[in-house]
Amino acid sequence: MDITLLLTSMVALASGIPLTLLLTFASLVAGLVLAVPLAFMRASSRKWLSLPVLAYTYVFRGTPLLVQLFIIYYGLGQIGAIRSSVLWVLLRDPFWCCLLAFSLNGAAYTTEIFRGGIQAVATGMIEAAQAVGMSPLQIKRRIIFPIAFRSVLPSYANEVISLVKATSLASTVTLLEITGLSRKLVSETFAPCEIFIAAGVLYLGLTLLLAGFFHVLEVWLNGTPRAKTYKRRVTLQQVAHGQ
Amino acid sequence: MDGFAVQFVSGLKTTVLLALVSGALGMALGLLAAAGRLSRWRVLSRLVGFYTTIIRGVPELIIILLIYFGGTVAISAFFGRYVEVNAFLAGVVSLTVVFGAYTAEIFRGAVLSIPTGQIEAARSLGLHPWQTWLLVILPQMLRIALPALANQWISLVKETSLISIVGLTDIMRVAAIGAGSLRAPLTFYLAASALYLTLTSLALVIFHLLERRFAVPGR
Amino acid sequence: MKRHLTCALAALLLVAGLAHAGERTAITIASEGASPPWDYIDQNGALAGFDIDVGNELCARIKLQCTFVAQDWDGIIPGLLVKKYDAIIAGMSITEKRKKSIAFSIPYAAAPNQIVMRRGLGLPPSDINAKLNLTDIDTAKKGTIEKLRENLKGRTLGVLRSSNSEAVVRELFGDVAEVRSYDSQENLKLDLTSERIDGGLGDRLVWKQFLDTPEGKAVEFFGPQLSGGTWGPGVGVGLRKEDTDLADALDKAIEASIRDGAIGKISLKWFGVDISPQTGK
Amino acid sequence: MPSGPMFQQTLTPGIRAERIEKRLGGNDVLRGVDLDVRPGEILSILGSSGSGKSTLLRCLNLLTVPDRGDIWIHGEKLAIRVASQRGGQSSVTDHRQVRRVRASMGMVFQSFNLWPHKTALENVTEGPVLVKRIRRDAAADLGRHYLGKVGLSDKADAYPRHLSGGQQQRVAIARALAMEPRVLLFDEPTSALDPELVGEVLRVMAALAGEGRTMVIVTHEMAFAREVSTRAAFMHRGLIEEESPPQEFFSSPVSSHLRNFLASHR
Repeated sequence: MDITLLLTSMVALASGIPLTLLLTFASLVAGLVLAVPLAFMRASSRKWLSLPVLAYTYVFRGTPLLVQLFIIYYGLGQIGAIRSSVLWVLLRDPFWCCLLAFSLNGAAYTTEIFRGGIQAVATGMIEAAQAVGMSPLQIKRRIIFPIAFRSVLPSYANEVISLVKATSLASTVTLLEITGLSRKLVSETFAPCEIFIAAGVLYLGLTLLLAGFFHVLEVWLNGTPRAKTYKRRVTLQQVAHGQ
Repeated sequence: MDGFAVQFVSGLKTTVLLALVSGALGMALGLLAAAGRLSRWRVLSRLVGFYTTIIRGVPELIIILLIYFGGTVAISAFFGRYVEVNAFLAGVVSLTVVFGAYTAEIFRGAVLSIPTGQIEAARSLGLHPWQTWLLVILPQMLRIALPALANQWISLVKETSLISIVGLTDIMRVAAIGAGSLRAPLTFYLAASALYLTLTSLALVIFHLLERRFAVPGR
Repeated sequence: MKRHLTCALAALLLVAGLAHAGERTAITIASEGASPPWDYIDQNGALAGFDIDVGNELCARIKLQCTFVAQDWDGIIPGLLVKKYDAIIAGMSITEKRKKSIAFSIPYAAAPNQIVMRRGLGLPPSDINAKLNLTDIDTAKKGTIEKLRENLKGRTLGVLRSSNSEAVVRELFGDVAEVRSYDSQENLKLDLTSERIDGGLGDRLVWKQFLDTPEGKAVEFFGPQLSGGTWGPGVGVGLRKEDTDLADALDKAIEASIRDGAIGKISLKWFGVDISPQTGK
Repeated sequence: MPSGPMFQQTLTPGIRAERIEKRLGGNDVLRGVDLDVRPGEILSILGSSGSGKSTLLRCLNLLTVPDRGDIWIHGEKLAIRVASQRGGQSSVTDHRQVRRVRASMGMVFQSFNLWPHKTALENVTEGPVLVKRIRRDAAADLGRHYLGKVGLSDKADAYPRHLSGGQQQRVAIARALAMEPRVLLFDEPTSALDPELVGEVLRVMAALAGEGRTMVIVTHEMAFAREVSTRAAFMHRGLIEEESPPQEFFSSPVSSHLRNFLASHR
């Protein structure tokens, strides 16, 4: 193991961090925008609303992201109609293809995570909002979503970290983010050990940083752990009184 | 496309074999790691903690590339002669390492969610610690872990596709070869999707049956 | 326990292999089997192609029984080093980097590389039959390269990852053109036809086959045929450094078969052109 | 369809419910209940569990939509699409009307139902801001006023998880009051509380009763009902079986069921 090479390649690979982060956050935002309404549809008791969303999440969660990326990148590029349409301006660029694939894939997972959170919101919270006369949209926006979001925050944090890792697949469609740069570097130096370890260290740094951020966010939104135990005691009391 | 049907069948076999071998090994590794993580021996617990944190924080693709390309170099240096790490072996090793890290966390969580009273009850019956583990903790833990395990297995099936990047002729690679040589990427990748979807659905069904079979009444 | 046994067995095999080095009767040759028409796997699952025919021709001349095995590109040099086989005939360029670990015969083919570009980019006409050897670049060659650089400015070029072409493109055009690396030549071609990239650099003969397909019609050769430099003097047989006897025998056989036109004939059969090295004639 | 005399009734303020029927989970929970609450009246509804008293209360602001029957709130008839003969759910047809009516009736729940992600003050101001479109700063003043009224001025910025059960229920009452409703509905407001916390909630409710507010209270607190209400109703198996001023209700009950009920809750 050549430590000097490891360190110098870390510096070289660091120039891929902005693209990795850009891919991550852009797909994160797009995925979230997509997932929130879909999650409400998925949680709906109306079959014609929930079933199409289920089909979408089932297919995107049941197939590898790599295949999805290749369908979007190579598959759509094959269709003449798409190549001659306005869409091609975006799909021509590997970055937008990745963004599309990661957003759609991430949204499928996020939808299911939020659906769980939405369905777990106690009916009492919703009834209390109905009782003051809030509209269904107000209830979703101000009551259900904030409560659901807090309860699914740990799962959502995992999903965000998965997304960071998923961006490494962008290297398969020629993008030079951290993984792409490291593969390029390996083909120039023939030192796979040092370079891939350097890449791994960078990713680990990013994921740990994000995990830390979400931990802080969780504490901030859900209160201190001490408050949590108190909350549990209250719910126990409620149960003990036999609802 | 006819010739590719045969190739898809062999690719399917490779994918399934890869998933089953690395899944079985990974679960064994995960069990050991969970036991190590929960052990009173601090150093061991820390080490396992490092392992799971690092593996879960690094993209699978990097781990695969490292083991495939780096593994050859490292192992060869170790044995003082060339040892070939083929794509299948690299795939098994890397997916085992990854699967082990995730299942270790699942098993650990499951063990921790078993009420301590149960363990105390087993102790008070005079069971040996290992008997307690085998008879009380393990069966319950597996049951609790089942839903999360199902998810992890489905992830594993999908992750096998990454091994195609280092040249394993699995479903994904057959699709890539077909996509290139017949210039029909959409057809071939959609076919690959269908195969993967079938596999993950199958895994889902199996785990549903298992869950029903081992359901804990009242839980 | 088992590992010890394997090690012992491997050691035994090694010794056995060494014992045969002087007076061999048969050799095993590795080829990639994935780069038609150089070498590929035919419908019967057997290796075929230019490399295989050349291999058989050479074996006949040095009077050795030869068997072909297929081996993925990534492991083809390591496999030779551990004596899984004795030679590589797989369209492998003789490069300085490879020479650090293995030995080469004299070149049995001189396969040029060439840039292809999509039609309709408004590029000036170029002499695609001119040849440019990148070894020992003089002022005249420098001028040609400079002109290429001008024309490729702002274009996107695709190359096979870890290939010599990638190294050349990055070295010569990396600062003026965008370079994209592909895992396979096929994906590169897909992106060429879908117009994601403007062109690429690679084996001229592989391009030629592609240009003859309907999809390849939209693509044309551009600029001179490139050789030398990173690619080295041409394509040779890869050998272990210690097998000097085999190298000597093969060198003689190659020289003879170039001179009497045997390789030229095989080349015409597979490529439609004679790519036997000029120096041999 | 309302006939002539009922049309007259609709002009009077207060709550009127006629022939309310509701089937839930295969049981006839309400079997044609009539209910009348006049302004300023404090009606306690008592009855053993499963008698339908909570369901009746929830029907009044349509948290539960009755299968049959009519409801007038402050003289306005609620638009309900009645369930078809072959089952199915009854549903609300005029959603705006329902929201308007709900805003005019504060409801306090057994399990408080405070929104956990909002402070006590935010719980109180959320309704006025979103539903009544009151400006945030004005709503905050309003919220503080009502928190003061339930004795929790100092807990404005506390989150529900930091409050005791009794404090949470008082915040819930302030939340209902902040909408400045014409009627207050209480659904067993003290049932989920530890015994030592019941008193503080009942004291707040008694103070509200003293202000002459219209209140409908479903409760098990006999002493409280006797002391505070202007009228008490006893529900038994989906019907109101006896209804009278509290003195009569508790001292000389007519129905044998009520007598048994009172005896068992002594």
